[in-house]
Amino acid sequence: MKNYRTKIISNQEISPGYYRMRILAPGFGKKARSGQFVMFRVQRSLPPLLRRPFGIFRTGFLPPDCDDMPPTEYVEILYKRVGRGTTIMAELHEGDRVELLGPLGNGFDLTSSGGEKILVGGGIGLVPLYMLASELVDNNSVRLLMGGRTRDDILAVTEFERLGVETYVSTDDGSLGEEGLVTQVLERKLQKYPDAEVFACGPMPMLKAVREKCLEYQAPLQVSLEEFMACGVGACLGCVVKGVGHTDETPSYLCTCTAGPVFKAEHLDWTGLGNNDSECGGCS
Amino acid sequence: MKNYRTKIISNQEISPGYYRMRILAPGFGKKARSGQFVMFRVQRSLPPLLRRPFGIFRTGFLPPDCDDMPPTEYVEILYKRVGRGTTIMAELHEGDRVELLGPLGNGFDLTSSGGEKILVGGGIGLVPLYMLASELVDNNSVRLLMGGRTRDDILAVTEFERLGVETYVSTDDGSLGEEGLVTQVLERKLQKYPDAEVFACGPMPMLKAVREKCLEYQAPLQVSLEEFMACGVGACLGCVVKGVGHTDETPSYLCTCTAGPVFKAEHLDWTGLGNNDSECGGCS
Amino acid sequence: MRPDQTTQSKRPSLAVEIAGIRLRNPVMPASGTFGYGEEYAPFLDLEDIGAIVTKGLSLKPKAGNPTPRIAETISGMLNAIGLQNVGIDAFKKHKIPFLRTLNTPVIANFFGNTLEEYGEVAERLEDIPEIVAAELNISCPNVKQGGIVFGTDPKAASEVVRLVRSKLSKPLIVKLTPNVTDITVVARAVEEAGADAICCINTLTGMSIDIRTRKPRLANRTGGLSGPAIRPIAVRMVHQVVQAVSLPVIGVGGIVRAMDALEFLIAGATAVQVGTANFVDPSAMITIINGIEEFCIEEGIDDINQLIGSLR
Amino acid sequence: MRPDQTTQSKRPSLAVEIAGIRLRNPVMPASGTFGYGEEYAPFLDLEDIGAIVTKGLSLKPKAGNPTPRIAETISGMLNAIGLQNVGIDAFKKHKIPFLRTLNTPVIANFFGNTLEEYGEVAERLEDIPEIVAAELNISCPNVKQGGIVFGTDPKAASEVVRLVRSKLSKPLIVKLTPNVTDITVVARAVEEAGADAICCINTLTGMSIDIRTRKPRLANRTGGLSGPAIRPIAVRMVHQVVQAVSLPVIGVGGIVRAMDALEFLIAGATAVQVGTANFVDPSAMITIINGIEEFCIEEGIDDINQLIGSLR
Ligand SMILES: Cc1cc2nc3c(=O)[nH]c(=O)nc-3n(C[C@H](O)[C@H](O)[C@H](O)COP(=O)(O)OP(=O)(O)OC[C@H]3O[C@@H](n4cnc5c(N)ncnc54)[C@H](O)[C@@H]3O)c2cc1C
Ligand SMILES: Cc1cc2nc3c(=O)[nH]c(=O)nc-3n(C[C@H](O)[C@H](O)[C@H](O)COP(=O)(O)OP(=O)(O)OC[C@H]3O[C@@H](n4cnc5c(N)ncnc54)[C@H](O)[C@@H]3O)c2cc1C
Ligand SMILES: Cc1cc2nc3c(=O)[nH]c(=O)nc-3n(C[C@H](O)[C@H](O)[C@H](O)COP(=O)(O)O)c2cc1C
Ligand SMILES: Cc1cc2nc3c(=O)[nH]c(=O)nc-3n(C[C@H](O)[C@H](O)[C@H](O)COP(=O)(O)O)c2cc1C
Ligand code: FES
Ligand code: FES
Repeated sequence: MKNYRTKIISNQEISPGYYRMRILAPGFGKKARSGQFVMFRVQRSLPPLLRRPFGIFRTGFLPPDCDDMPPTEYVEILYKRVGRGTTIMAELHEGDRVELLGPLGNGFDLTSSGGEKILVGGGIGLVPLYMLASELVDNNSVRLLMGGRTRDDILAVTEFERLGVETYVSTDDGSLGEEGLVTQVLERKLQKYPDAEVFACGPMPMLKAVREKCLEYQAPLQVSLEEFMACGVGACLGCVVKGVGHTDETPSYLCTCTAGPVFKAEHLDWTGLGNNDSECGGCS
Repeated sequence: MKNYRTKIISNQEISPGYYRMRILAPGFGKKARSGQFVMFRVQRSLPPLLRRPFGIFRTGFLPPDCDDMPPTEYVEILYKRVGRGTTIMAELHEGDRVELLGPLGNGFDLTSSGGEKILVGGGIGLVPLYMLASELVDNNSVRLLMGGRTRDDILAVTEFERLGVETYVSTDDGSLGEEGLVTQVLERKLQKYPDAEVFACGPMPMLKAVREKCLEYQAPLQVSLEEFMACGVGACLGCVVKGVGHTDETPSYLCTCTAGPVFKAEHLDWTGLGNNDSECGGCS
Repeated sequence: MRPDQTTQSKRPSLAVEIAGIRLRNPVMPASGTFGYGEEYAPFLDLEDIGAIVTKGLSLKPKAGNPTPRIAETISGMLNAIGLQNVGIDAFKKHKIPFLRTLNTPVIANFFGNTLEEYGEVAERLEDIPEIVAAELNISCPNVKQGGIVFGTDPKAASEVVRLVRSKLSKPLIVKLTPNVTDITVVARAVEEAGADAICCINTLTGMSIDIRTRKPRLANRTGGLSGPAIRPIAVRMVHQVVQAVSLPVIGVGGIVRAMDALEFLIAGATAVQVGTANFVDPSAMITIINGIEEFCIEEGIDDINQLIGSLR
Repeated sequence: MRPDQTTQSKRPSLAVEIAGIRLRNPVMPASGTFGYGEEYAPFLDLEDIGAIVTKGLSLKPKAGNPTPRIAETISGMLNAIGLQNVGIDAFKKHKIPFLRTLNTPVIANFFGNTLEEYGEVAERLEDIPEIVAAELNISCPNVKQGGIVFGTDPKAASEVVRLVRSKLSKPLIVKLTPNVTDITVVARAVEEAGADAICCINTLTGMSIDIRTRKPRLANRTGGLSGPAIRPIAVRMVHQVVQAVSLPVIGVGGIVRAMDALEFLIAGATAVQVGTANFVDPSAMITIINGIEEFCIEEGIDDINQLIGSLR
């Protein structure tokens, strides 16, 4: 956990409105676990004032520029251009100076024994699942169910396949894979693999539907959540979600940035989740 | 007078910390007179919030890219990197979108008959003098006395010479031309040409010294002033200077942006000038 | 000029009414940022905006403060112009002839150095037919009451509004200062005293120091903070005032884009004023009007009045 | 760690004293933006900053407000955390052990929901030896007096300070809200009531609306505006308070860079607090301390106290 004052290695649009950025980060990989995130900022750039949280897609090494040099370690994020900060990010280039705080938060809990693992991703929600998949593939049979509105929202599937992950794609408009919701596919898989463990990340309506299915089939579920964040380190208390058993009298608020972003479904108060329907982009 | 939403044609550092920017501006030249200025802003960029005022160095045409096209008209500014706005400007490139409000203000009064014209420029203060010189050279004998702290502050002298202007350079440290203040040279010239008319632009201490000399030798003087500006069009009343005869009881405030930036020396209250010793760069 | 609203049948109506004055759209300049209108005539069609609001006028010409009068701050600016203006008589003589040629309502912002002066200016405004409404700026120090600002004391505010009301039959808009503990108290006081509409907010008092010279950046030491930086405060106060009184409210403070103006309208403002943004972009108001119209089309709103006060 | 001050002989002294507490330098975090200190331990050496200021503590744990609790604004942010905190007992049990290991003064920010609660928290703070001073936040609604905020009413402010003073022998810093007509009135009231120092400013109340959903961006509807946007207002108020009282003043509001902190020191603040900037850059305070030192060297100042209040 550290503030990297560093540089961009590359920044490319990989699908309309979606970008992949590699950032120089020596020593990052050893510390990072799947499900963790970073707080990103363009160095010395205000506005936007606050850092933006992004999941860690993967960490890796580029071959050194010359034989005697060490390889270049990077962290890779995938992001969707939605508002002011990500619009500025989309215009950055190799060599631009950025800051990265991380790795932050609690990753996925991988202590359960091997077996069937079902990863459910919605749109940009697939980000934390790639590192998860790469950690799981050796001892588990891993499936990725990937959903999106259109084919443009389906990212990085071939990279999952390259890991040996079986992938199933569904889109709302049928422009890629099966037409319909990812939960349809999930239901079939849960019927087929009753002992499966589920890991999900995506928009709140999807997470709620996934949770319903997991309750129905009694499958353990871990979800990765997104909340507005100011600090990312548990100091501002801006990013809380309600824990299970929360009442006005006996409140239980959990910081998404430190207790999460990955939570076991049974630790959350699902009734309070996703009421935050603010659209952002308004602060520019 | 118009708001040009336009593009940068080129932007180069011409001396350490000094830049020359050409901006596409069809039809600008016909309207602009020497001594006028523009209010510049990077399009859609806040911050900095306010536009920045810059003198018009010259207007001109670039040859068309292809025979059948009209030539490209541009306005050229020279600027010094001093604070937040000019630092952002220094990083702009060809094609970047900018906005230009202008031509604004009152230019030099050229109605006096031909004869000896002495132009006194201090550092970046030479900007409005180039267009002035080009308007004067046909019917007058024009001399430029150019002062600066070091050789780096002496700009565009060869361009004046190419117009046929005799130039005299002095620097505080003697690194180029004569060592000492530009007013030394001015005194010699005023002795030699008792009927000369003087035009000056530069830092306030220089302008005050120039005015003293002109009073002494009874030479008519026009000066171009810099004041903080918000609107540039006479609406905010932020840029005023005191007119001659100003008292607390019978105040006379003149807008630098509309009554100036060029004033006849005798129209100003010189005691009030230059008390604004704020260094900027503090608003970033 | 903005494309004619009558040629396309589906365009939403942007017209609003404030204290009996009909505005073609709810966007007008904030006093002191648009001169007397003519300064901006080269840059936009003055018949496209909802109204023109003049620089603050006083009985006698006012010289204003020494310079520097302005300083840029982060996402804002400080000004201490000191209400320099030509005075009501010169305004009538030199500025009205131009304004008369326009088919746009003219609102005169005014102030006095004393209670009596407020009254006298109101009397003169009553006699200028081209002025459709008066906007009373009560952010000036009340000399008699030890320099406290009229607008920060509900009693003083009430007194000056009552006096002006007695001299003026035209619609009276009262412009409130945000430098108060509870703006609703002042709003209610001026409502009771006879105001027809409320405009808020004026600038927040601020200060900026040059660390090298160790002097304030403004000759007047403090000045009024305006611009995007203050918008959340302005939106809050407009919302509070809308709840507290039954008068129409004009929202002002940090509006730069259409979406900023829409925040105020949704919060309950019947119209908005654009101030500092005019300096940044002289056609800002036109862009904002067009953006409001687009938003209405996107949201299926055919009358802007449906949007006003629609906060959930 | 910052390079040792003793190794180079020419380094200026940055040490200041506030109400008898000696700080190695005048820079500390603003309450609520630095957790209980430990959250930021991975990012900076907590022994390099002047003091640690805790999140606001109350008698019982406090749950805070529903979410969303934060929204970004132009050059600022709105927060409506609702003073969520672990409560004074859990603080003593779980947070003090870590803080005890540090050679940095710990200031406890605290509040009560009622007058009595303020007193009770003060009593407990008196008993925690690791706490060198208490910072009293009087920006909470006074339930008994119809929800007006203690800090906006000089009488209520005076009353709560007097009570707390009677329970607390440690230095007492009182933190003022900027949402008042005249901050000097409240400052004088708390001075008379026994405060040892004043901290200002807390956040300005603001609101931001999502124009698509037409709902406020914060679940609590309004929130506190902080960050660079408010700095000119904070500098002005600090300057006013410094003139009005003879207590030391801690300046806070929008400090991001060393030059921002210097504005407050020149205006007369004996120390400064850094809030929102910690979120932007977790080592912001270190950069600021180094920048202040550099400035002193450049300006030939060998003791920061020479700079404090040097406004011309
Ligand atoms: C733990 C975590 C991991 C995330 N991982 C990714 C990722 O891998 N890829 C990706 O594209 N996005 C991810 N997001 C969402 C991403 O942070 C937002 O899309 C981004 O902050 C939007 O910034 P903006 O300035 O473009 O949008 P704006 O709407 O202009 O931002 C305004 C404010 O709202 C906040 N905000 C807006 N949308 C969100 C959101 N969905 N979640 C949290 N805060 C938001 C911003 O951070 C900012 O403070 C993640 C969010 C969290 C909390
Ligand atoms: C009529 C006129 C013509 C000018 N012509 C030129 C020119 O041709 N070339 C050139 O390099 N400079 C010129 N200047 C000065 C130029 O406007 C400032 O150097 C520039 O605004 C500094 O901006 P900044 O953001 O880099 O500095 P900052 O110090 O960060 O600016 C802060 C604020 O102060 C204002 N400001 C700072 N310095 C000046 C100044 N000297 N005059 C007026 N306002 C200032 C800025 O506009 C801004 O509002 C001219 C000024 C005026 C009034
Ligand atoms: C340079 C300047 C001059 C102003 N003069 C006046 C004035 O004469 N009368 C008045 O009521 N308000 C005056 N104001 C306040 C504005 O009308 C407006 O209330 C304030 O600037 C907030 O709006 P904004 O953030 O859009 O600028 C002035 C503001 C500025 C920036
Ligand atoms: C997220 C957040 C939480 C805060 N919590 C407290 C608090 O518990 N007690 C308090 O006195 N002030 C609190 N404040 C106010 C800050 O201490 C500070 O006064 C204010 O943010 C202005 O400083 P800044 O602009 O540097 O952030 C909080 C501010 C923020 C942004
Ligand atoms: S983001 Fe600040 S506590 Fe989680
Ligand atoms: S800059 Fe606004 S009046 Fe001159």
